[in-house]
Amino acid sequence: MRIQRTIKYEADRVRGFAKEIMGVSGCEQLQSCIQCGTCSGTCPLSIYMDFSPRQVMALVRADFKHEVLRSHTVWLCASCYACTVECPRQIRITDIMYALKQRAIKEGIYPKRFPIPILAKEFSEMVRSKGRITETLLVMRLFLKANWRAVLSSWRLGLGLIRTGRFVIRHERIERRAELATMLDAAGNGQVKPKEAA
Amino acid sequence: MKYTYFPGCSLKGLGRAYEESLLPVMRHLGVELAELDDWNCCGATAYMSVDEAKAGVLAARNLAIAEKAGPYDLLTPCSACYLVLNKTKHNITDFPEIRDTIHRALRSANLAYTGNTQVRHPLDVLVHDVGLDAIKSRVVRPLKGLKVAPYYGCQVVRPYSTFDDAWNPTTMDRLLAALGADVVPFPLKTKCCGGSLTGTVPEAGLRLTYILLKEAVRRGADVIATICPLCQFNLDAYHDQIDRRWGRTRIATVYFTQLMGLTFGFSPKQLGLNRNFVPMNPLATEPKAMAQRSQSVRGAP
Amino acid sequence: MKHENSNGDVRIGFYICHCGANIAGTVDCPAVAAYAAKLPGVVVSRDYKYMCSDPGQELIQQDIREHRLSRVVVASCSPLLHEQTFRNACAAGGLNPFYFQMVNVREHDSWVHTDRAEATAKAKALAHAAIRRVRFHRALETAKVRIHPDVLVVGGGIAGIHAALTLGNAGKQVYLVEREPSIGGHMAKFDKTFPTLDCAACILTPKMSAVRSHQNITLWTCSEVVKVEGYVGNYTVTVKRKPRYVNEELCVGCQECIKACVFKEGKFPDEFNVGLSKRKPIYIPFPQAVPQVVLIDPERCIQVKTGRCKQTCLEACADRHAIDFTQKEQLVEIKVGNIIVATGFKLFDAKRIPQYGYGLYPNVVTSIELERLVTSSGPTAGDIVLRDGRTPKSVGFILCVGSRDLKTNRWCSRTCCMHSMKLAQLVREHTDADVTVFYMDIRAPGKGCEEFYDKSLKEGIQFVRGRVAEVTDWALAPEEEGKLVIRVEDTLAGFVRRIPVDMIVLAVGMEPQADAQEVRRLFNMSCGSEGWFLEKHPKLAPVSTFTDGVFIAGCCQGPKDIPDSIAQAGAAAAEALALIDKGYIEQEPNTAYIEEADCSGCKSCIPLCPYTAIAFDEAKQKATINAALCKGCGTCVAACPSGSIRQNLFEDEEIFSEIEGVLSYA
Amino acid sequence: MPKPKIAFYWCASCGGCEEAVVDLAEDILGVVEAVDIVFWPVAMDFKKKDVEAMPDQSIVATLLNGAIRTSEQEEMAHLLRRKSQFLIAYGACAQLGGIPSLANQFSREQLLRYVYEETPTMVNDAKTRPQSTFQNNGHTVTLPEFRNVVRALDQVVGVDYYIPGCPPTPKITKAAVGALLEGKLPPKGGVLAPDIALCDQCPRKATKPTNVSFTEFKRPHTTHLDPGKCFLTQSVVCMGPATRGGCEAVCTRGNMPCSGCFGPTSRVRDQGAKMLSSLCANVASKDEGGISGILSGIPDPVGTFYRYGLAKSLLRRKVDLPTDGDRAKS
Amino acid sequence: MPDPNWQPRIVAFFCNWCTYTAADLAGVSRLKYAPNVRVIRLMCSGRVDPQFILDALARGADGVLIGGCHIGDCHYVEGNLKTLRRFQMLKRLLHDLGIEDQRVRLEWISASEGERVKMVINEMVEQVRTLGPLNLPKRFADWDREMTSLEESIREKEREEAEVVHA
Repeated sequence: MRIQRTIKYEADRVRGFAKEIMGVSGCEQLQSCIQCGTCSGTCPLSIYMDFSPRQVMALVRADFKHEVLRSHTVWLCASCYACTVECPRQIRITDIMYALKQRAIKEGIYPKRFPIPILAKEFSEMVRSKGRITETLLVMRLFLKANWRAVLSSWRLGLGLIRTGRFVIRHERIERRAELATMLDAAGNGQVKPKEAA
Repeated sequence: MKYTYFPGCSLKGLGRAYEESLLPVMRHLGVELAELDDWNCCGATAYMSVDEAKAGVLAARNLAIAEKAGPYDLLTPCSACYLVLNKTKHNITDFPEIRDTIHRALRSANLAYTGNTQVRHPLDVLVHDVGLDAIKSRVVRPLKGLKVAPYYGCQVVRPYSTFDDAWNPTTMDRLLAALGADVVPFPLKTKCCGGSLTGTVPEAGLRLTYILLKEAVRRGADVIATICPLCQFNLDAYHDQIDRRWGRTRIATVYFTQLMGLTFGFSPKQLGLNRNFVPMNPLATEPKAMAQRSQSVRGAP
Repeated sequence: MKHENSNGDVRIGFYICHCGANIAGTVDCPAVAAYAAKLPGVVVSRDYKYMCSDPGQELIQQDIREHRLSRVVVASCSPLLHEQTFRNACAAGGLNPFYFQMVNVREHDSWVHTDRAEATAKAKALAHAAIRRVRFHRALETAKVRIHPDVLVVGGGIAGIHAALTLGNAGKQVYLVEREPSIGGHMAKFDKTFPTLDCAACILTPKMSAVRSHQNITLWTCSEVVKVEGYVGNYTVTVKRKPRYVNEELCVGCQECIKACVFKEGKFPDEFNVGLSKRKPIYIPFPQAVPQVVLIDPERCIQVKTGRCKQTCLEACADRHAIDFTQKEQLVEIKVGNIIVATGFKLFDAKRIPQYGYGLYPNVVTSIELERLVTSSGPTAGDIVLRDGRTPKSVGFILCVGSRDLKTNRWCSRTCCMHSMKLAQLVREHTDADVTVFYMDIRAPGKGCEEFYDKSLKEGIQFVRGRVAEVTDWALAPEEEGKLVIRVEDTLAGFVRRIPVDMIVLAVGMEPQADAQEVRRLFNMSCGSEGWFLEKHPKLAPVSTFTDGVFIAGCCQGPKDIPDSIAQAGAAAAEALALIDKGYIEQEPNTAYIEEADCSGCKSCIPLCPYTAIAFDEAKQKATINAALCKGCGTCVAACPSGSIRQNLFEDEEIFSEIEGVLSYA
Repeated sequence: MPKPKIAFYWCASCGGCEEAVVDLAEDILGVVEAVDIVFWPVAMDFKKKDVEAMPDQSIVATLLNGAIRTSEQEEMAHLLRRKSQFLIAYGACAQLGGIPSLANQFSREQLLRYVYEETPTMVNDAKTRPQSTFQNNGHTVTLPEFRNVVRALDQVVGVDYYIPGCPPTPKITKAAVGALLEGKLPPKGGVLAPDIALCDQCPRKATKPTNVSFTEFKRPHTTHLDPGKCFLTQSVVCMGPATRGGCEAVCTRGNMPCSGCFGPTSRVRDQGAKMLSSLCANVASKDEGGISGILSGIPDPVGTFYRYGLAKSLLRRKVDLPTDGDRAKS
Repeated sequence: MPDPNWQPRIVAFFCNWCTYTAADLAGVSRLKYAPNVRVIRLMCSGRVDPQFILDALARGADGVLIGGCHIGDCHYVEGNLKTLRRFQMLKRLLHDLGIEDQRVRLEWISASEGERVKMVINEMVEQVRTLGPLNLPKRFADWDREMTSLEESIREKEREEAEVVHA
């Protein structure tokens, strides 16, 4: 058994991180979290998380940026919004999870085990170039990039899709792709700006 | 009754059976659907993880085009699309920074969105606009004796739904009852199916699917009715893996529109029922067999 | 303008209070004083740390004497807080107190603005307005109004009972009006009370009987106040007395009629036992009810509804003739000087949180239902049982149901922690069930409460810190089969748990009564945003309302436990007594008056007065105002088309000069 | 001892005030007897230069009627002010702006365009408008400047007394002249009429009950006016309660409601606001829709409440009108 | 040219029992709002004489806010109803006299609605800011300028005459 020191020092905090997250539109309510645990209790995936959603809220509020961005929790969020609806303080927990995912992807910090960030990136690239998603092609690319073994284990699923006529191999695309590209560029450089730039 | 129709990527791919059943059912009920011109990906969950602003722009482009198409509500069958489009609509009103970004992007393409177009789910439209009586009057082969577990999933009822309760929605229950089905009380009706985690983190995602399937079987359901293409896929496509991990829980999962189509007299094939991995009990799809079945149910002690 | 020049030369003293840093932190007080010093008429202008302190008031008195001040202006907090303080200081200095004007630079300025320059500019303008205005002030006298010594207490819960007894014991005549057929309120339903675990009935019943037998208390049950007119000292109240179809004077409470009723068994949900037992159409609310008089439920009684019953009850009552089917609703008018409103609270409806399965799973009960189960006089004679009769082996208490939740009620209901711990201890006492309490925070600040928490822990009650996400009946593990499963994050342990139990008790919170808004209107009170009746000041006037002579006590003002309710009831009674024993009340001299020579007798003002204070003098052909009836709203003043009605303290010139003053931007 | 010199002048008004002087009838002889009229353009042939030639303050009193709308009127007001010991605003127009000041709801440009181009009876294809100077047969002819704003007299020059009315009644005129001649004048700035509202003298006063509230408003031409009942009880707006008395209720005696020409009492700064306040407070309805329904019976609040007093009301004029009517938008 | 330093000036008439108390509550709750509103306390909104509103505007207010108890809650039974009735007509009158609707506002704010005081004041300040200055004293001066020019010319003429006499 490996024994680890778990104490946190002030230097472990990244000052301003909480403020930055709470500055994202819709996330300001985090200030009034009372750590009741409804989010974790209601979350269907909290049973797999290293930090429960409630703990993530506490970590964010205390500026423990590295701990949060390295945790599995944000990648296990399936966006079912149960926590957001149930929270007695009306904290938009799902949106906070999105804000954390965006930061993790931007900073390149995420657990290598989970291909979700890769999925997200592949997804956005496909949308950018084609305007639409062709799910089967997206999944293929994901498997190619992330996990060869998964392809092998999923071959039966693929065959099934082909059998039921659901395996699409031609890209779905929109006509005015240039228009869409202009719009995405006009939206700016990515992150929604926090309200108070520190 | 006329609506602009936003299929979303899934209904052209893995969820094509949803479209295949939705369109004839709506036409049969006299509802006119005009597919949105040059629609694009809604922005979806995956995109939000990368860039929420751009996801909003994607959604807003669709909303703007829909608004241009006329004063019709935007019919959005896919739960994820329904959520993202509604969320964007809310964000535009609630958050000035998001509004500014989106308006800037729309302007760059000479588009505009004033917030007039409403985003509606087919379930909402069928129950509230078309009405259960009108639907009932079209039923020629009621689902007598068929035990259906209504499964709504998460994103249609949370958190932006305007037409049903987030905890205990009942619209589909009432619709299925109008089709003559036995609606099984299904307390997991809004629990998460695992979403994309079934593919990316199967040990977690598939367990959620498994719990749903197991509970539906335990409650004696013959079939699960769903309103979301991803839910349908998860509940339908992973039985092999689930069987391997936790034991056999075979049950078919179909779109509620497919069940409607059956009662209206469409053939299973017309409704895309042939696309299922786990086929729906053939008894239920055969009118004659169904009649027998309902008799046997009645005769049961 | 008659009054414009009547005051001649005035010598104004101006004072601005720092209020520590409360004002001085945002407003540059010396700068305001310097500005005021230059305004016409100002002979003294000072800033001072605490004007309301004794030295502050002394400063004013000294200046009045030394500088022959004829007017005083103080810029400090809200006049609603300290106007009287400074008026008294003026009077002590030998100046008519109404030569004083107050400027609110705290609540309306320093506390609500952040920019020092802007806040200072605003303070200057407000000061300027007051300095202009005070020039027109006149010496006024306060009028005295006699106080009617009788008191109305509305609501017969523990707060109302205690207030009525306190006043009755002081020799005052009290009307206690209760809409239910018995007094006792929620407390009468409790088995024991925390933290002492003494029996609720044992301490409440004697008080209830005392009310009934008290010579100074008139008790009206089945009654509601429907109209309140008048003002402090002189209220006229109309009470609706609903028929109970039993003559209270004649009934001796033998209950033979109940036995004789054509319904052989109880058939209708018993309100007192929150539906856990059944009663007949003729019934007594509960064994200790006061008055000990049966009543007939007109919705259920065959005779009342159809007139075609055998009326076996009449026979049973025999020659006492207490049962009277001809009773009709009555309206009674009473005169009182003060009113104490103690209308209590309503329990949160647990069905509003469907996740907890109340109404869906029979063994999910509310705290008040468990309270009735555990009471020896209750429907199960004190046995805690599941719906199927079994004794539970495990019980979970979910706290904060309908409390501290923005989706339902945001406030803490204050008693649920202790109430649940009490019930948990009683469950342990009556059964050997495992008890787990699910809480967000344990709030046990009352006297003896922390000790009670400690006792609960020592008795082996489990405490899990986490707000329960849901209660389900679907099992994921063998031990969960046939049980109710609580899903919760054990936030102290740091993981999600599923805990199967036999019975779940929902500690439902308190809400304002459903008709709180109507009651508020009836008595001319305010409600806070949450719907509780609003006290005049949260600290300084906790049982007073904005209407003089109307006091509040108990849970209608906000959630509280029994000791606090009684304390408030006592305080409200004391406030009423203070007024009664003084015998009169001094009225703010802000009445309207008519300059007789100016009035053309157009009669436009007369229908506008809600107090019929304005009458038409046929002999003089002029309108006249009865100062004793005038409440000083000024509506007629604004309406007099020829400017012939004026208002003390709010003269036209005073307000016009204030307008000019606030628009001065220095 | 020389007789006191008196002057009369007529500015923006209908001429009724001049008529009112004549209405003194035989009493005018007494006046003429007692005074020396040095200037009265409507009746006697004196010229401006005659006045200019008089020493300052040589006229004891000038009774000036009419509002001030043109440069000429302003000039004469200034001249007469200089030459008179007492300048008396005679009649509603001089005192309050009068009916001419209802024009303060429109810009100069709107007025000129309407009068010279758009009036149905106007034939003016060339759209000619009065010019302040033009050449005629080698002569330069001048016309006074038409001002942007109509003003009461005291908004131009200092005024010593006011004689109210449209027109002032012979009785108050006589009383004022009498007081003047006898030197029994009140302090300067006063209105030479009783400081009590009209109802005091109205014969219908007794017919008004003490509980009048309005469920509708009618206009005089839409209803049969009962000659014996208070107009307000007949739902007809009567400005009497807000109007200074002294006229002996000539209108209400003639079965027409008071329209307010005597102006407010000394205790009121804005006659219209006060009447509005009194009238509306007594509207019967308790909901917004009902209230506005009842109030719709008063279609023109400015014309109703400020018929004679717009220039002297607190706002004086429609506030968003341009000052320079020729250049700015109308 | 609008003055860049211009700030809206708003005079408020609050009734003692509800809105003034609510403003006190806003203070006690340390809510922050725009400093442009100056409050005059009256016992009831029914005391608000329309003259006060016109006078405030004429003296330079850019807006006037009246606060009373909610309908049905008046401390004096129906004082606020009388205010409402007057206000309806006054709005029409002001409209006819060229004053924008948003400049004069009637709000019902109960003693417990401190938040609402803040919201209403901030909203009104912003609306009035959008409308720009009303500044009637300046407009009155502008209107009077055409007169003073005449006075000046008269004085000029007198001076000339005096000089002629001298000469």
